[in-house]
Amino acid sequence: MTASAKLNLDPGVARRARELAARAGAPVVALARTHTTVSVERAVLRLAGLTGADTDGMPWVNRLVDAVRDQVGLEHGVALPVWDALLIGDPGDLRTLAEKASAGAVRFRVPAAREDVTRAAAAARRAVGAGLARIDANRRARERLLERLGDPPPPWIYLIVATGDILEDIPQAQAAARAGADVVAVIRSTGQSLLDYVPEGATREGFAGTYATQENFRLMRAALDDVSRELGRYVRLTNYASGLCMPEIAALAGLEQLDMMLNDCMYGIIFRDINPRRTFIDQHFSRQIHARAGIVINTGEDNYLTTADAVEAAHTVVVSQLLNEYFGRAAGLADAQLGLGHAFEIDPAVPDSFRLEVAHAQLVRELFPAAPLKYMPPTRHMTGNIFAGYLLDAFFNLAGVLTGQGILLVGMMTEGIHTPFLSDRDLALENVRYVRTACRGLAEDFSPPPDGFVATRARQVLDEAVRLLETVAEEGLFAAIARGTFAGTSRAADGGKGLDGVVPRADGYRNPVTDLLEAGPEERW
Amino acid sequence: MTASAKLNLDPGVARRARELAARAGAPVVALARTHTTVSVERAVLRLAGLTGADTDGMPWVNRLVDAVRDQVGLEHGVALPVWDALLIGDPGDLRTLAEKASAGAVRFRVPAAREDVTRAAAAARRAVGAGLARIDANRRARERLLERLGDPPPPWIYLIVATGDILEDIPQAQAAARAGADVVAVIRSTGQSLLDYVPEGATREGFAGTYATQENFRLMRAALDDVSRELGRYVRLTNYASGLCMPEIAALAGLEQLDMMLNDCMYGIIFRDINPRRTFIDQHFSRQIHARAGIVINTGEDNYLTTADAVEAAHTVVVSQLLNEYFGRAAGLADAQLGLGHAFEIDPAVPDSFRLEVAHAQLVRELFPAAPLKYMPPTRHMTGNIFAGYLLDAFFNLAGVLTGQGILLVGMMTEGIHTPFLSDRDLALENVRYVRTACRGLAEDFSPPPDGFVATRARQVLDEAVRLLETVAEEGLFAAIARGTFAGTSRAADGGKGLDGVVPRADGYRNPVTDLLEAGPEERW
Amino acid sequence: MVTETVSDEARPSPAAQIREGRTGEGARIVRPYGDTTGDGMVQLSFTLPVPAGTEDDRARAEGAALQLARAMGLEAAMVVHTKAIPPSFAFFVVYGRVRHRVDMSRVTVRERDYPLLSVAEANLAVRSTLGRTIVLVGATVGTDAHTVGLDAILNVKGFAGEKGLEAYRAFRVVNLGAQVEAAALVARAEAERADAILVSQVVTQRDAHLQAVREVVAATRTAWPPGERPLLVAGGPRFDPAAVADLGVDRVFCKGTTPREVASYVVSALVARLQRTPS
Amino acid sequence: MVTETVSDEARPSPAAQIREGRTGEGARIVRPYGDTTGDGMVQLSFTLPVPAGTEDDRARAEGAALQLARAMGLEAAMVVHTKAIPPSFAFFVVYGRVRHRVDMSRVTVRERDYPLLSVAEANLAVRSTLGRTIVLVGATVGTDAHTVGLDAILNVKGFAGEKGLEAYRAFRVVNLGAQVEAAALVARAEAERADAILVSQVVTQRDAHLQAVREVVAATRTAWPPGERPLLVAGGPRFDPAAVADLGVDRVFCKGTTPREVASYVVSALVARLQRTPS
Ligand code: B12
Ligand code: B12
Ligand SMILES: Cc1ncc(COP(=O)(O)O)c(C=O)c1O
Ligand SMILES: Cc1ncc(COP(=O)(O)O)c(C=O)c1O
Repeated sequence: MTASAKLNLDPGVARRARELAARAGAPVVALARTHTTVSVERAVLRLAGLTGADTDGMPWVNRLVDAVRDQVGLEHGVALPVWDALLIGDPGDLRTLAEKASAGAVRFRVPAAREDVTRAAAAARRAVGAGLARIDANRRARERLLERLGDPPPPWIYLIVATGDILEDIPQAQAAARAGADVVAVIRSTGQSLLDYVPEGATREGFAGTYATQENFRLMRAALDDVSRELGRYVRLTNYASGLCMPEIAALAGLEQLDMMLNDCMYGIIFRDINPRRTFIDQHFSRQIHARAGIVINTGEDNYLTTADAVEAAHTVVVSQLLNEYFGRAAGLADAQLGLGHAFEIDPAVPDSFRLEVAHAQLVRELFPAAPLKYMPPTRHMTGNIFAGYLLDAFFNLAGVLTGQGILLVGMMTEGIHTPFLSDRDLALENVRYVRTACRGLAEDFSPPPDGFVATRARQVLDEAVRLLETVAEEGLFAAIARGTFAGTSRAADGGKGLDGVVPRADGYRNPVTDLLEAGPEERW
Repeated sequence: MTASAKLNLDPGVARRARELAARAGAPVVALARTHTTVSVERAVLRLAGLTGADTDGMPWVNRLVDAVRDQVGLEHGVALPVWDALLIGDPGDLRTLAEKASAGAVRFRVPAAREDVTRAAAAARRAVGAGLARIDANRRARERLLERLGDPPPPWIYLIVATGDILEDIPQAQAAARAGADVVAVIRSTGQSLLDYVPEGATREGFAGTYATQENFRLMRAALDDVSRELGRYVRLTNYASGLCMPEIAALAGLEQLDMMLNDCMYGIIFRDINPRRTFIDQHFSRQIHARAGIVINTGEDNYLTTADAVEAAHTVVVSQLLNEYFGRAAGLADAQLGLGHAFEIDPAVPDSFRLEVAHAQLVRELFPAAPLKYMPPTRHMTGNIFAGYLLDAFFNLAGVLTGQGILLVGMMTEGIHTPFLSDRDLALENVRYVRTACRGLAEDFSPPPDGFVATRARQVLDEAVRLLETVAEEGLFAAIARGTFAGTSRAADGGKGLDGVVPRADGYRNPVTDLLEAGPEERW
Repeated sequence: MVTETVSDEARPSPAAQIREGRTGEGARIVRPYGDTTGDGMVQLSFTLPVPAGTEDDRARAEGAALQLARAMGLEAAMVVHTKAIPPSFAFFVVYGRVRHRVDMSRVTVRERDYPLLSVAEANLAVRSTLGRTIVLVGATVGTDAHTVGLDAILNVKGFAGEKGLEAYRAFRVVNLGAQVEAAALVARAEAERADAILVSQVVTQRDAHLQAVREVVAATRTAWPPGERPLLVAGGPRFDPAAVADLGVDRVFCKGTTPREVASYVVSALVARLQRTPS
Repeated sequence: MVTETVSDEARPSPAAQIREGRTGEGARIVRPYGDTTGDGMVQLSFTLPVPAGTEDDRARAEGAALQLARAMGLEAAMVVHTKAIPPSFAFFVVYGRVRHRVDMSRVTVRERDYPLLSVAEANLAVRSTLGRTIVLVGATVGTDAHTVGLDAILNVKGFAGEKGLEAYRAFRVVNLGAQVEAAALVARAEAERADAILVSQVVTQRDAHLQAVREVVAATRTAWPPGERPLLVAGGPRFDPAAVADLGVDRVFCKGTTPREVASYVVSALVARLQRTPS
């Protein structure tokens, strides 16, 4: 995924941009390291193996965390009170404890005595260690498979399914894989991101997407395993670690061997009105899990261009990518796990629109040479004219090939109309396949002159990004978000949903998962 | 229409190719200068103003030429006997003479006495001079309009209409013009090329095209004049000077102010099985008319690639272009009148197909820098998949823009199905419009490395062309055609239709049209 | 060969020569047009859940496609493209002539039943008839998170060169954004004493938009006595304007709506209400 | 939210979990499939000869498009795209659900009624039953100039990896090329004592292909007494295989025909004739 430099970028400018991103991001990372959230704590329980839901469909992890919080608060984390209770109460498993606790039949305490703490912490570590072991095993299984089957050459073909019914999604995903998809993403139902719990079981009634549940993950991964065997190549599965349950979904993704997760540091804030603090804390934890699981994250800068103008706001994409890179690295993600997002969203009526797109795409390619960039297709300017849509998607594919993008989310000619039909996807793949075959190597002939239109535009966008980063570093990221810097949408630091799920860590806070994660994969329980 | 050189072609190789083409072509030009055909002679009468047909629909020009031929042969041309008869018989006009002659009521002779000859020749010259004057007037009218309205930037958008009914063609042509067509071509009915006469009147029942008749020409030019006025830009009209009546249709095109004519030196031979001698004689005369009328010819090399493989036979296109150039110049055409044809016909399943297309297109562009190349869209690999078709057409458009082609015949997504619907054409124009707007200037970024894939391929094709030309120059063009050199189709010099219409010129042969044409536009009657 | 001679006058406009009604201008009965008046040509594409991988399967699949085309009224239908989508689907492209005719006199177009007002006219009308500011409360309800359409109508910035409703002095706009529950929207409308409630819905899969609007309608029923609830307007790209009655709202706006249309409608409707109920 | 719990065993194949017939395998009644079994979604496009330049015209035009969609059996049809084509046409893209169902048991596929022979088998069959070379005369008749399809079947080079009929020892092929008049083809067939006449037709505008084939049929009627004329085979991309009887030929071949199919048919049909007429 290395790109030959064609734009004559000044390395000094890129360095300066990264320094500024670090200045803007550092206080946020500090915040994440000193706070926890209800979902982080539920993720701990999930990694310890607590599954299932009560008869109302409310997961036991929610019941248990709520019970702990009610009685002793979450400042010390959920692990100490829970494993303390398991050790001192009836010997029983987590599920029994959760059932009893939600019936009000358990008294929790934060163990105070050093040995009680040590005992509870050790038990907790053992418990979540099993979860991490499963994540590690999944990672190794994936790596072994990839070693044997090899990886497709970039750009990888990324397709979505979005029927709302896992049992319709499955044959569609398999059809997509057979038709050439390297990555299949199952889009989520509209409501899920604002649910403060992860639904259970296989689901068949989502709107414009299917719920992210552990069971759905399992079913789809198994279906793709079948088709991977059939095809002799490994088909990756993607879902969304996003919304109020970002940490838990990251954990479930690791447990069920998902391969990529949508996971942005600001998407929930801007597009779901989730509280900024909540989001930044959750994203940090979820990225630690992703790092361990070998999952490639996909960031969401493309979305900005659906509400802001793709030419005017081009530099905001770059600023956000630099922030996502900073936060990702801070959480332990390798550059090869940073599927930074961007998009082909310029109004096709704009003169030179294709050259502008290519300038932007090449800029991002050269700024992040080791990242498997995720390039998103036109959406905003897709109308009901399916022929025009098919055409625009072809030029998106061409821009992807010409600038060496890592992941190509395949555009649908019916983007302006409905979630994809089976045939839309098949036609979209034919489109990519033609472009990849006919134009492979065309990048060799693409040499924008150093002071030509393309290189000049790329440098201009980078300069604008640096100027914006200067302001953000100055005023702070929360202020910048409140000012509507991204996607033309402003969000206050204390507004939005889910702030009540944020808890400052007390001195004795213990999180066996972060403990193990930060110790690195070598240290075992 | 100048192209910056990107391929590092060796000018010596190009020079050698032209020398060889001249060697292969010279004997053919000599043949054309020493022979006439029934259609050449009929064209003389048409320029002298003889129109109309008898009650069977057989044009008077055919009746009169046949009568002359029956009585005195055509070795001396039709002009001397006809104007001699007009001068010595009842004073009457050509039409009356034709009527009488076809009733057997005229005795023709070839005037022998010097003064009879001079008188008849002068009268003939006066008569055809009026026709040439009308052609000149049309040419000036076009030039004046273009001076005032300007010319669109290349590539010009060239669209076909093909309903078979002139009254359906007209609104479709106007719709096409309004939607952005720079050139409209009226496709001919399947049967016409083998008719040894030009039908009369407005026609409404062609198959897959409309008959080329003087009246249809007039109606369509008037319709385009209307729409040109409406749009404030000059919309060009194209038809076919091809088949057994090539010379006459060329004359009618000049008389009705057509702007471009399909006119190839070998198309009729290969694709209509018309006799090679007949074709070469007719094409020479028709090109003399086109030269005078300021008409741009379109040659037909694209057709080869519908029967021969576009990669393997790429060099045959170049060979044919060099021959068309030689014959065109020999007939007085300026380089700016040489719309040399080529096409985007490589199987889209071939790896690198787009780069191969671009290599071919750029080669032709650099070999003929002053010619307004006519680039033809994919046809052969267009299937019933209209989406795939729309995509392939887009890449054709892109290749056109990237390599600076002069005329882009706009491809239809339904090429594999039916002659174009109104909506097919409209969608096709949207396709071109997007590519032209989005990618204008992209040629700046297109720099194939000197020893890269594209440049190497281009040089290879040119080398193959030179090698083939060596054989053709050696064996002679007639032998080469008989060997199946072009389009994988072999045609014998004495085979095919229309050989009986070829007549060697006698010593006293007079043709007032060629006399005037060869004297140049300065000399007037 | 049949030819038809048209008189050889000096270039008359060919338009004049085209038979009356050829291109359908003013025609009452029209048919689809491929390249000839009345040819009835249409293009179809669809997928059937049938395999088409083998020669036999493909033949059966195409037979099925033709059966469907026939049921839709196509004559001389041609399956011009068949693509097997493993394991057991097939995609088709079909061309053919439809028998059906369209009777233009039976096309009923909902004419705009309110005058289109300029910003100044709207402001004036409100001041002179209602004598106070109109309160508008808008939201994308349910789980739908799309706000661009709602904002296009409400935000000052507006849409298609027209200012949004916030820019009208006559309106006070409360824009609640997206993913608002129906109950919350109605509660806020009550609290703000809203004159009109504006609901946006963009996601339509499984008729999500209809369901969401119906929830708002139900919530208004409990909040206000019949006839007293605020004006209820729904908008989004895929509403059927004819569904107003069925949905239980006062008006529906579709794709391409501009702020001015909405402002004009709201003002006219509220003025009409005032005149109806002499409160 | 409705969820359905599927038992949590170690990764069973999801295919097994898909309800019988969901994807239509083995289903007797199928409907078009957009993204959900039975949703009936189809895509349509067509042009109507009506103006759509102004807002009002456009509304009327879309009403007309919907009327047509309804006539075709579409429910909840949406006009997703309208493009005015001046002066008085409009192009539409429409999506909707069709009511119609396809009954797979009513799909009649013409099964191949002759065995597919290899070159050697065909040669052997001819030698052993007829004991002589079969004479084939082929042409593209009328004004149609397309020869690629005819040559694909006849020339040695062949098509789709199969050799053409000239490559069979059992056949003597006379390929007359294109633009041959029906009478000339029949005259040549008589002169060559042809066993079969092969006619290619590619241009179909205004049913040119049908007309041309009918001319050949008529010419054979005058040339041979009933029952004695050579086998008559027509081919081209747009023939309807069901039209055999209507056209008066023995067999029709369509898009994608391979030489081997033609050879096999000709051999089988001629052998069958021989057995029928003990000449
Ligand atoms: C921008 C966009 C987004 C942005 C939204 C940003 C934002 N803040 O709004 C982002 C990227 C976040 C997004 C997310 C999703 N999107 Co979205 N998105 C689009 C997109 C590209 C453009 C929509 C748009 O902005 N149009 C422009 C506005 C101006 O038009 P409009 O909405 O039609 O509004 C006009 C009229 O309808 C009317 N109107 C609208 N509302 C109202 C209200 C009133 C009161 C009135 C009077 C008039 C009115 O006036 C407006 C001006 O004319 C479309 C595809 C497309 N090209 O249309 C998909 C699309 C709408 N999205 C879709 C989907 C499925 C989603 C997701 C659910 C996917 C997922 N599962 O993750 C998520 C949303 C999750 C959720 N909870 O809803 C689908 C909907 C499919 C369907 N028909 O059901 C579409 C069609 C894409 C597709 N083909 O799959 N999306
Ligand atoms: C190549 C081609 C040409 C070449 C032909 C060269 C040649 N020597 O044949 C050239 C460039 C000369 C040409 C000219 C024209 N063409 Co053309 N041409 C095509 C093209 C691109 C491909 C056709 C082809 O070769 N297909 C490949 C062969 C192998 O397939 P096939 O013909 O279907 O044959 C197979 C079967 O049908 C079957 N078969 C065919 N014949 C027979 C016979 C027998 C006995 C049997 C058993 C089987 C059989 O077996 C074959 C193998 O599977 C098509 C567009 C397309 N993509 O299809 C247009 C197309 C066929 N042409 C078309 C037209 C209109 C013309 C012109 C009339 C245009 C004009 N007015 O100038 C002229 C011809 C003038 C005339 N007098 O006919 C139209 C026909 C429209 C219609 N449906 O009526 C098409 C569809 C293009 C379009 N969309 O407008 N054409
Ligand atoms: C980065 C990112 N996260 C999440 C989502 C999905 O939204 P939701 O969280 O509402 O399912 C998207 C949608 O495109 C996205 O780009
Ligand atoms: C150079 C040339 N001449 C003529 C024709 C038309 O054929 P016909 O002469 O049969 O009308 C074509 C068709 O594409 C062509 O390319």
